[in-house]
Amino acid sequence: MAGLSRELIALRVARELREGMVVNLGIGLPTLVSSFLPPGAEILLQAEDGILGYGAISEQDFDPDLINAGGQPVTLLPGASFFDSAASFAMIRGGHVDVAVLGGLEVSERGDLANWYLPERGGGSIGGAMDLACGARRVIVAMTHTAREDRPRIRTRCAYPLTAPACVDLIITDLAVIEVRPEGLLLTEVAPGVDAAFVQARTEPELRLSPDLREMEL
Amino acid sequence: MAGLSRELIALRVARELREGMVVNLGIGLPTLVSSFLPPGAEILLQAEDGILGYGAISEQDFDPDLINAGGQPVTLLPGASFFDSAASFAMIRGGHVDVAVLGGLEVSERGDLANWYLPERGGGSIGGAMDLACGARRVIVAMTHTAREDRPRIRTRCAYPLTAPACVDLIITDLAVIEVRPEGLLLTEVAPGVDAAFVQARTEPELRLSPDLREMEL
Amino acid sequence: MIDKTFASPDDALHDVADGATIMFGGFVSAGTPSNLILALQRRGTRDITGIANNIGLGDLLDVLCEKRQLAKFIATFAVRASGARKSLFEEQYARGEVALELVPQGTFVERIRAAGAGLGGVLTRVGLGTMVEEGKRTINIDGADYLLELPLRADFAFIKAYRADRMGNLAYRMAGRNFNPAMATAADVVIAEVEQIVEPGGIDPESVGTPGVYVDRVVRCDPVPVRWYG
Amino acid sequence: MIDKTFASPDDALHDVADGATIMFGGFVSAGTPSNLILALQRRGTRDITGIANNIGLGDLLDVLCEKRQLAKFIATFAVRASGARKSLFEEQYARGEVALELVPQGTFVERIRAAGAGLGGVLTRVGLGTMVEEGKRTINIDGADYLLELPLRADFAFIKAYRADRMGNLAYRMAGRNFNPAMATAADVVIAEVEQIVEPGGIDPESVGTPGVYVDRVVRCDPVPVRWYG
Repeated sequence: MAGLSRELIALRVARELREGMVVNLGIGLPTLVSSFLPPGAEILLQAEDGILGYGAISEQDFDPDLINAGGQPVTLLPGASFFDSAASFAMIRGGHVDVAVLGGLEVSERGDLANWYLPERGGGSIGGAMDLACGARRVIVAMTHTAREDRPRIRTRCAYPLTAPACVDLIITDLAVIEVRPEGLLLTEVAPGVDAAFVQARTEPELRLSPDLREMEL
Repeated sequence: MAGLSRELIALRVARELREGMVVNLGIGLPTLVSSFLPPGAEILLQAEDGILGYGAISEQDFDPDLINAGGQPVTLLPGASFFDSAASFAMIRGGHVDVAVLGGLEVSERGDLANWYLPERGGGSIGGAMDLACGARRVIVAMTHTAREDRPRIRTRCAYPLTAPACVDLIITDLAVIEVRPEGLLLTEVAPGVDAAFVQARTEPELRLSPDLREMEL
Repeated sequence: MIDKTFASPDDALHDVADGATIMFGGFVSAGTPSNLILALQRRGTRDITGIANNIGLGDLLDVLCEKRQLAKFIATFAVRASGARKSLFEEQYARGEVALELVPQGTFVERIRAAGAGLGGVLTRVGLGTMVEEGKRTINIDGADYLLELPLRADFAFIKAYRADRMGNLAYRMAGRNFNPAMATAADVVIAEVEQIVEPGGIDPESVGTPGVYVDRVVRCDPVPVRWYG
Repeated sequence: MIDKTFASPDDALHDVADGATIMFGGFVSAGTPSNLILALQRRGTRDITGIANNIGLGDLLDVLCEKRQLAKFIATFAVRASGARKSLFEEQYARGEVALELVPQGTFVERIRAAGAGLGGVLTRVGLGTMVEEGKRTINIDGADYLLELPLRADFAFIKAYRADRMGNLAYRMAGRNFNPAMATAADVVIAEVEQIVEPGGIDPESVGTPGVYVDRVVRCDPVPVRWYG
């Protein structure tokens, strides 16, 4: 089957990150990005529970007071800091986080994001998703391109309840990299073995093709 | 001349304070209260610049980072803490300061306070006075009973710009102790050598006399 | 002498009555007042309105569902979109036995802070254009809309810190801060579970995370072991 | 490698242009960025809108009046009701040469915090029924009026901390915190004067008062001696 693994999606997301950036990684797929950060670059990972500058997920020692927002034990890098939730969300809401990488259920062509509530299960939780979607300077959604039965997750309008309207800047899926532009969605990269028509067939709104359309470098 | 010295006013104010109370002392006369705290009682002095639990004013070593809100060097007591201005005023505005002792230019019969602006000099500054007047659970005004030429400071209405309306609970002057009650001003104590008529003659609104009216114990 | 220490969690909860609104500090496993939660379960208090970031995610709060002590919960994370496992809370919520108000996490803590800081409310863009805006006032400033979010207070706050003194000063440890400092400012009675009690001065004044003025009761407990919530 | 250190205050101020809005941390003598203020005086920048708790009270800011660098000041304490001494600022204000906006101190820091925290405004009762309410919107909630106070931002914030690392993490000392942490969140360019620079990790993560994300430039300076402002 065509398309990137979750790990390769995370790797492609990591390519968007540069030294000095403050980055928040959402629960689930985005968490994997921490394993693919450019080596040697000082990128500051922010966790909603009040850490700036955490490092790898720690598989060994579990300290209940040293976890990321998904509850996973993490390590600390030199220059890390702790703060309370009011300060953490002042940082997020106030535009001091450069990049939020969020999971997605649906993204609309104008960049609306739905990622917190599954009506068919009657369940969902907000957590920090709305604050991150509104507050981060750049929002990258990392998700599989389609849901079950090839149902497109990139929609003309989201059917699911929104996390925030018009908040997404970049969509990175197992099939493609798509920028959300004022004039619509721009397909800039396709996964190896996939072409634009294949991506379009699995995307509800029309994609414009970048003049620089290319295969993802992984 | 009848009436208490500034130090004796401060002493009488200090009698209002009990163990465990959090107390903010305004600039000027109220600052003197710190010299008359009941010995052995743990009273927590709060300074707007971000200290809870400071002690005596230090005449010797001057550390520019260890000052009260008037800029005077202070000492620390065991159990003190430091915090920033946002936290300091959250404490004040949020009702966590038990008593604020403020200076006054005028107090009205319904407890309006004017203490920040002198129109005849065209000058004045707010500082933390409005926050303290609004936020402290109990506001004690410590001032001389009259201004120059025996002009009453306790007025039917304040002529000077207000610090906050209906905020004063107790007025302690060189002549008297007066409670601000919903039904008006209640004279509860007079200074040694002073009687109710003497106080009333120097007070604009009518004072009701407490059935327990007595001479101040100093 | 100010002395806010209590002998046991059960003593510290002596006046928590049915129908109480209770805030619980903690973020998943970090800074969670587990001993106070277990004491609340033992006490059997009913019709509780709980306020916490999360329930049923490595936080022990789910034990309050065992005997249906919760009437309502205000949280940011309580029901999972994925159905991998179900907490007791999720089951009771699905059956309509407990009410749930979901709040964005930043709005949640800001509402608590507003209550503690004596603010009448705060304006935020978070939640605009979503289900969160339902029933809320919108205020327009210079052409931009904001939601008016109101203060959130409680009768009690159960919080967790690492160290305390008898005056109620608290020091936190790492990500154990989270909602604890804000909740300490926003409840009528604040009860802190700590691992150590030291003499006043034993906490560096620079390191006090919650000044004693906010804390009513302090109780020393061994931490309840928790597993990685993975 | 992230390196935010600058060689001198003058270097750190290289792009401060005429007409800039500048916040200055500090409360009287505590936590005042004196070296940055002196560098701003040397630079001769004009038409400045200054934002600081106080001016002319043991804070060195009065030097900016020597060559009339200030067009406007936003402060809580700037003009004394008593006329014992007069600062240059007071003299220029009395002559109408500089504008002044006085703000209650708690509202002042809350407006700065709101700007840094991405809030559209906050509601407070402080200032109701006083001159402070003039020109402001009043919002009624359940029968109680509140003033709507709007965020306060700046182009630059000049702040003072005790210790920094090259990543911009700051640790404060005693009452030197005051407005510095809030101002660090609310300006486009944040310049911190510190007494020590250490390697990353040299500040305990528990003791970071301002995380490096907020700080753009760090410059080590010997503190300017100040006298007791009595």
